[in-house]
Amino acid sequence: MNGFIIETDKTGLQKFYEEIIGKFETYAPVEKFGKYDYKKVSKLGECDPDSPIEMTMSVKPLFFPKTAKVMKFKEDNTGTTVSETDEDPLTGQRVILGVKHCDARGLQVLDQVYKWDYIDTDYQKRRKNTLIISTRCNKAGTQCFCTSLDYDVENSDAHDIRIVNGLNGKIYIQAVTEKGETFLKASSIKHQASASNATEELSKQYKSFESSFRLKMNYSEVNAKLQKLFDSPEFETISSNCIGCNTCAFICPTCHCFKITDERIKDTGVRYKSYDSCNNGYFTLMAGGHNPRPVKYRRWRQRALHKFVYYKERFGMNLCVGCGRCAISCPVNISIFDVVNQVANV
Amino acid sequence: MDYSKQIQEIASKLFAENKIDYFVGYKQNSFDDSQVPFLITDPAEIPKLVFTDRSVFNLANYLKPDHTKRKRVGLVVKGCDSRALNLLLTEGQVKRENVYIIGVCCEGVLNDKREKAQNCVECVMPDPVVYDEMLGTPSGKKKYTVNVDIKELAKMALNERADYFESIFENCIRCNACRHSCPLCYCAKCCLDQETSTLYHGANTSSGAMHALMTWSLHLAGRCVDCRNCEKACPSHLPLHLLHKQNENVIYENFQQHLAGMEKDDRGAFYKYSLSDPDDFIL
Amino acid sequence: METEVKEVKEKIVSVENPGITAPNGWQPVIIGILCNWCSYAGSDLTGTSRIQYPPNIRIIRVPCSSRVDPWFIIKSLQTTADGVLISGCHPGDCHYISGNYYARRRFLVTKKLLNFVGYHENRVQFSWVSAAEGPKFAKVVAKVTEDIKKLGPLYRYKKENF
Amino acid sequence: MARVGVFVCYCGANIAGVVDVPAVVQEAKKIKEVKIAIEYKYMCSDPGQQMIRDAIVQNRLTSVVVAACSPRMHEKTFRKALSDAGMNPYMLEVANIREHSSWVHQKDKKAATDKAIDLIRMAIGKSIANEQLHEISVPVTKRALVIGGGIAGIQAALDIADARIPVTLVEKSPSIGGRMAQLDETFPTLDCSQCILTPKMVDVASHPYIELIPYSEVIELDGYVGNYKAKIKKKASYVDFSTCTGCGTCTQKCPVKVPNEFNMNLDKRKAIYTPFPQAVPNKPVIDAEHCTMLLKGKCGICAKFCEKGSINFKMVDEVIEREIGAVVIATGYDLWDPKPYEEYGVGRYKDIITSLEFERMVSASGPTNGVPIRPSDGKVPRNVVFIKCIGSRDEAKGIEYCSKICCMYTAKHAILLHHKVHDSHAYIFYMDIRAAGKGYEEFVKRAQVETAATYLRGRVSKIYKKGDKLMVRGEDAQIGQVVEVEADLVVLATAITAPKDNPALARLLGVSYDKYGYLSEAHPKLRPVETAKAGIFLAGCTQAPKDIPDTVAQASACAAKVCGLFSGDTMKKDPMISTINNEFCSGCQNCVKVCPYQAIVTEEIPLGPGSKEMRIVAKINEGVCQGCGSCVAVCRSMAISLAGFTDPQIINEIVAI
Repeated sequence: MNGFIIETDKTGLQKFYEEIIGKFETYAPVEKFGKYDYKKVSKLGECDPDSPIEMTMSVKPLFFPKTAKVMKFKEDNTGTTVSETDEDPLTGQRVILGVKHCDARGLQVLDQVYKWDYIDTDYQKRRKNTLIISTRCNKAGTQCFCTSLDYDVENSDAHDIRIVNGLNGKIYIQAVTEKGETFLKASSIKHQASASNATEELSKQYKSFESSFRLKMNYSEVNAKLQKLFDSPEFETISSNCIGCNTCAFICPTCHCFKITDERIKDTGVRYKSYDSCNNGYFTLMAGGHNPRPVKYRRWRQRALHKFVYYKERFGMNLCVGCGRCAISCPVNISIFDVVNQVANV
Repeated sequence: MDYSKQIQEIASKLFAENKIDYFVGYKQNSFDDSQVPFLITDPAEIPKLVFTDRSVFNLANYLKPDHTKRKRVGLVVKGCDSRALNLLLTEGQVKRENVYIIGVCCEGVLNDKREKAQNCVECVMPDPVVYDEMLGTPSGKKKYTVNVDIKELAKMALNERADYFESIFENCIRCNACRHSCPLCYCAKCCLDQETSTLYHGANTSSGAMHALMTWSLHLAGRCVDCRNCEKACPSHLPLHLLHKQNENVIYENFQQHLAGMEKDDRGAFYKYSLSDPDDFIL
Repeated sequence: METEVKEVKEKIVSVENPGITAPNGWQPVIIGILCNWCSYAGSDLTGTSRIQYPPNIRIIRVPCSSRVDPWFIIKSLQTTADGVLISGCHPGDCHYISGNYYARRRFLVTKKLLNFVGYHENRVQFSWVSAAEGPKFAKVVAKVTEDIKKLGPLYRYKKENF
Repeated sequence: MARVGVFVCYCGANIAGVVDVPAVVQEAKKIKEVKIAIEYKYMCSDPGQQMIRDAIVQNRLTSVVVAACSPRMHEKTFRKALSDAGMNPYMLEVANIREHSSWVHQKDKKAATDKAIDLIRMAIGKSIANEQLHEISVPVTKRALVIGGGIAGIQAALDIADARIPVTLVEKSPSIGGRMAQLDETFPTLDCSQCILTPKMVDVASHPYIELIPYSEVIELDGYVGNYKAKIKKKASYVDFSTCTGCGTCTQKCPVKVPNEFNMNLDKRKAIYTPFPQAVPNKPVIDAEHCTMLLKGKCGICAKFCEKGSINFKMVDEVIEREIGAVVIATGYDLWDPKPYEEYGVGRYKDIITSLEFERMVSASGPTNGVPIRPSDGKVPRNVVFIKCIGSRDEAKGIEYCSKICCMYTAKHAILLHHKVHDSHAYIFYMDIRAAGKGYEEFVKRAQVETAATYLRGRVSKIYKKGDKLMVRGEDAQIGQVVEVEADLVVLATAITAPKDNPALARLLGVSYDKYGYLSEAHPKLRPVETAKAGIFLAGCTQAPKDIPDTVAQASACAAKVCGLFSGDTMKKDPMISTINNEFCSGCQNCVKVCPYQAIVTEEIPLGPGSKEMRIVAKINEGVCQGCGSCVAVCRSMAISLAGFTDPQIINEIVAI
C-alpha cells in the first residue's frame, strides 16, 4: 500500500532528519576512505543521505554483520561449557536514512532465506526494530539496472518511508507501510496531505529516473533462457577474466554465504560467523577432499544461476536486485548484468 | 602515451606465427574512459586492444590462474608490472619461454580522478626490466623517494597512528581482493585461508583483519613492486600501500638499497643477507 | 614487591590507548622465544648460576632464531603477551651457519612495521645471547621487563578478550 | 582426544624450595586434557621414571609432560622412560621449572609458582600438538673418496684404508705426491722430503683397500651423506697402464722437448713422460698438447719402440662412477704469481726466482743436481737475497693473509744454501718472523747463528741491474736507513693461494668457499675439518695455508671422522627435520635458497592425480636436513613444517599462557 504524501523542501527535510537523529538510534551513509558506509550518526552533518550509489556500501551489514559472535565456550576437566555471547541483538528502535531502493529490496529478498527453515532470531530482531527511510535516486548509476528486474521499483514496499526529490525542486516524503505512516504521524512534521499533483510529480520524477538507465534487459526472457543453460560454455569464457577476488560477494546486498571459525585463548574461546563467498575455491571443499566446484567457471555458474534462477524458483524473488555494486567494485569490471545477458543471448 | 596500434600489430603477429595461446592486454570500458584487462584467444578480438595512460591494472596477475599458467602468453607490461613479472620468473611461477613480454616505457598512468597516480609520481623504474619487445624510449631509473603518506604518518603520535590503522582494519571486510589481485600472491593455498583457527584469525574482526593484512604485507616485504593492484581492487578503498611502502622503505634504507624485482634472480630482501646488516636494534 | 606497590599508586597508562589504565597489581606477560643452542643454553646458565631476574617472562624454545616466523610475534601480541623478546646466537655463532642473519633482517622489518601500525617499539625486542652469557640474559630480561612495565598493558589489536 | 600426564619434580629442594609443587599439581589437574598429575621428589630417579611408566600404561596417556629441570638436561632420560613404556618417545614435553623458575625467582615464591604453572600449561599445549616421530636411519656406502694425492690426500687415504674401509683416491696429475714431492728437505728437522714421502706413496699404490685413479678428475657428485654417487673422468693417457712396465724407453726416444713443470720449468721433459723418477704410478703419460703424433699425426716413435705395445693414440677420456659415503677434499695449494712486483724487475731479470724454483735447484734430484745456479749465466751464486712476504700480507698487490710457511722455508733455504755453497751468504728481508711451532723458533735461530744469515727487517723498494749483479735496495728498519745489497741471485718467498679451480670444485660438491677460494669449514673453532655439507671433509691447504705437520694432522682427523661416520651400517638421525606438504607447496624455491645445507631440492610432480602437466615442488633430503627451520619461516604457503617445532605446537604454547 502507498500511504499519504507530504510535500516539503530541503529545510523541511533537514528538520525531519535532525528530529529523527535526535530521537532515535540513527544510521546513515558516512564517508570513510572515499567510500560511504552505513554508520551510527549523532548529527546530520556527519552523514549524507543522498550519497551516490557508486560509492555507497549496502545496508546488509546492519542486519547481517560482516562478523558476529555465535557462542562462547570454556574447557576444563569438567568438560566443555557453552555460553551466550555478550553481543546484544538490537533491542531499541533503529532508523536508517538514505537507503537505496535496491538495498531495501535486498533486505526483502534476504528475509525469505532467513525466515525459511532455520529462523535467524538475531536477524529477525534487527529487522523488526528497524525503520527504513529510503531516498529514491534521481539518476541511475553507470552499472544500475534495478528497473529491469522482477520488482516494481516505483512502488516498492521494501522500505517504510520513501523520500523523492521532485523535479520541481520540492521534496516528497511518502509513507509506504503502516509502520512508516505511524512513524510519520508521530513526527512533528506537518501531516496534512499535500497538493494533489504530488502523485504526478512522483511519477514524473520516476519517469526521468527510469529514462536515465544505461542498462536494460528483458528479465523474464533472460530468466527463462538461463533455466536451460546450465551447461553453457559461455560461463568458461566470461569467467576467464575474473581474478576470483570475491569482492562482488562481500559487497553484494543479498549474498549471504558465511563461514564459522573458532578463536581461542587458554581454555576459553569464541565461535564466530563471518562473511564468505561461493567464489572461494575452498568454499565447497568437503572433508575428505572432494570439491564439487574446483574450477572458477563452475563457481561463476553457481553465482549467476543462484542469483537469477535458483532463488527465484525457491522463493519467487530474484536474488540480484540490480544495484550494480559488483560491477563497480570489481577490479576488472565484470558485471553480473553482462554475464547473464551474454549467457542468455547465445 | 598511446601504443594501441603497435600492440595490436605485435599481437596479430604473435597469433599469426602461433607463438602464443593467450594474449593479455587492455580493452576500453563501454561506459567510461577506464579500461579493463582483456584476455584473448581469438585474433578477431585484437582490434579491441588498447593501451593508454588509463591502462592501470597490472597484467602480470593474469599469469597466476590455472588456465593461463602453463600456456604461452603474450602480455603488455609497464615498469612496475615487469618487476613483478621478473619475480614470478625468479620464483619459478612462469617459464620465460612461455611468455612473450611487450615492455612499455611507462610515463605514468592516471587514477580515476584523472591525475597522475601517486605510485607513478614516486615510480623508481618506469621502464620494463624484462621484455622481448620494448615500446617507447626508456627514461632510466629514477631516484628513490620516501612515500609522502609514510612521512605524514611518521609525524603522528603513537596512539593517533594506532587509531588511524585501527580504523583501516575495522573497515576491512576481508574479501581478500587485495590478495587475489596481487600478481605475487600465487600460493597454491594461501596461509590466510587455512581454517585452523589456532593458527589464524578467521573472523572478520578488526584484529583478524590486522593479523591478515600484517602477515600478508610481511610476505610481500622486499617483493612488493608498488603496482597498487590491491588498492584498486579493495572495495573499501583502504590505503593498503601504507604497509608495503613502510616495509619497502625500511628495506631500502637498511639492506643495500634493495628494491624488489629489479634484477633477474633476485628473490627479495628476506632471501639473502649481508654481514653488515644493521645490528643496533638488537640488545 | 615494593616496586609493584609503587606502580599501583602511580597508575600505569597503556601507551597505545592512553584512555586505559592498568588494573591494580598488574604484571606484564612477556613471551621469550629463544634459540636452542645459544640463548636457551644461556638462560639455563642463568639458572644454574642462580642469577635472579623478574618473573614475567615465559620462555619458548625453538631450534634457531631463523625458525621464528614474524607472525608468531603478531600472534603473541594479539593473544596473551604484553611484550615479546626474541633471542638468538651472536652473528657468526649460529649453530646452523647463517640462520640468525636471515632472522635479523626479518626482525628489523617486523619491528618497524609493528611500530608503524601503532605498537610501541619496546613491545618487541631482540637480543643476541650466547650460551656463556648467563648474566647478560638476566640483564636483558630485567631491561625488557622494566621497559614493558612502563608501557602498561597492551589492549590495541587484541583478540576480543573473552 | 589427547590424554596428557603431568609429572612435577621436587628436585629435592631445588624446585620445591621455591615453587609450591602441590598447588602446581592442583592447577594442572584442572586442565581438560590432563588425565593424571603427580609430584615426586626426583622424577629422574628410577622410582620416578617407574611412576611415569606406570601412569602411561594405567591412564592410556597419549602424551607426557615432565616439569623438572632443563630439557637439555634430562630430555633423553625421560624419552627413554616413555619408549620403555611402549610410547613414542617424542610425545614428551619438558617444562623447565628449575632453571627457568625456581632457581631464578628464589625471592618471590608466588611469582615463581605462577610461572611454573604457565610453563606447564605451555608444555601441555605443545604436547597435545606433538606428533609421533621415529628416528631416521640412513644407509651408508662404506667407501671414501679422496680428492687430491698430495701428502694430505695420501695420509687421509692410508688412515682410512688401514681401518679396512675402501678408498678411491683421485689425483689430477699423472702421479701422486703433490707439492711435497717437489721439496728437497723439510723444516725444522731437515729430513729429506722424498725419503719420508715416497714410502707412503708406495703404500698407497700397494694398499689392498685403496683404489688409485691418477690423471683424473671428479666431474660430478650427487646424493647426500653416506650415499653419494661420484662421476670421475679419467683423462686419456694414451698409455695402457695394465701392460706398461714403466721401462722408460719411450721417454728416452721421444724427440719432443717440453718445459718441465715439476722442476718449475727449469729444464725440459719429453712429450711422453713420467713427472719424476719416483712417480707413483711409475707409468708414463702422453702430453696431448705437445705430442706431434696427436697433433700432426706423424712421429709415433714411442709406439715403435714400446715392446709391450702399450701406446694407444686412439685412447679417449673415460668416465667412471663410484658409489661412496664420504668425501675428503685435499686439493692443496697454488703459488702466487709475483708479476705485480715490477719494481723488483720480476720477469725482466732472469736471476730473480721463486722459492720453489730455488727448492728444485737445491734438490739433489733437481735440474741442477742440487747446486743452486743463476739462470742467466749458470754461475753458482755467492750472495743470495731472500725476500719474504711476496704477495702475503700485502693488500695492495697480493692477498691479506699470512701464508704461514714462508718464514720457515726461507730459513730452511738459508741453511740449505749454506750447505750447498759454503762460501755463500744469505740476506733475508722480512716484515716479521713468525716461527710458532715445535722447534720452529730454534730452527730460525739456527739459520741466523749457524749459517750467519743476515736478517734485515724491512721491505725491498727496488731491484736494479748493475753489471751482472742485482742491486737490492731496501730499508733496514732496525737501523732506520736504506741499505743496498749486491746480489747474485734473488729468491722471492711467494705467497701460497687456493687452487684456482677450487671454486669450481666447491660448486660441484656443494660446499662453500671464502673470498680467496679456500673451502670453508663448518665451524672455525669446533668443526675445523667438516664442511657445512655432511659427509664432506677438508684436509690440508685447500682449507687454509698450513705446513706439513698441520696438514698431516688434519688429514688424520678427516680419516677419524670418516671412520666414525662408517662405524655402523646405517646412520641414526634425529627425526626433528622439515617435511614438505606437496598440496600447499607453490614451488617458489625460497626454501632452497635459504637452506644452509643444500638439503632441499626440487622435484616435478603431476599437476593433479593422473594429469600429464607437471609442477615443481620442493623436496627435503632427510639425510642432509639438520632441522634449523629456516625454510619453515620463509615458506609463505606454510607448506613446510619442522617436526618437533610445528606451527601448531608453538602457537599452542603462545595461547596457553
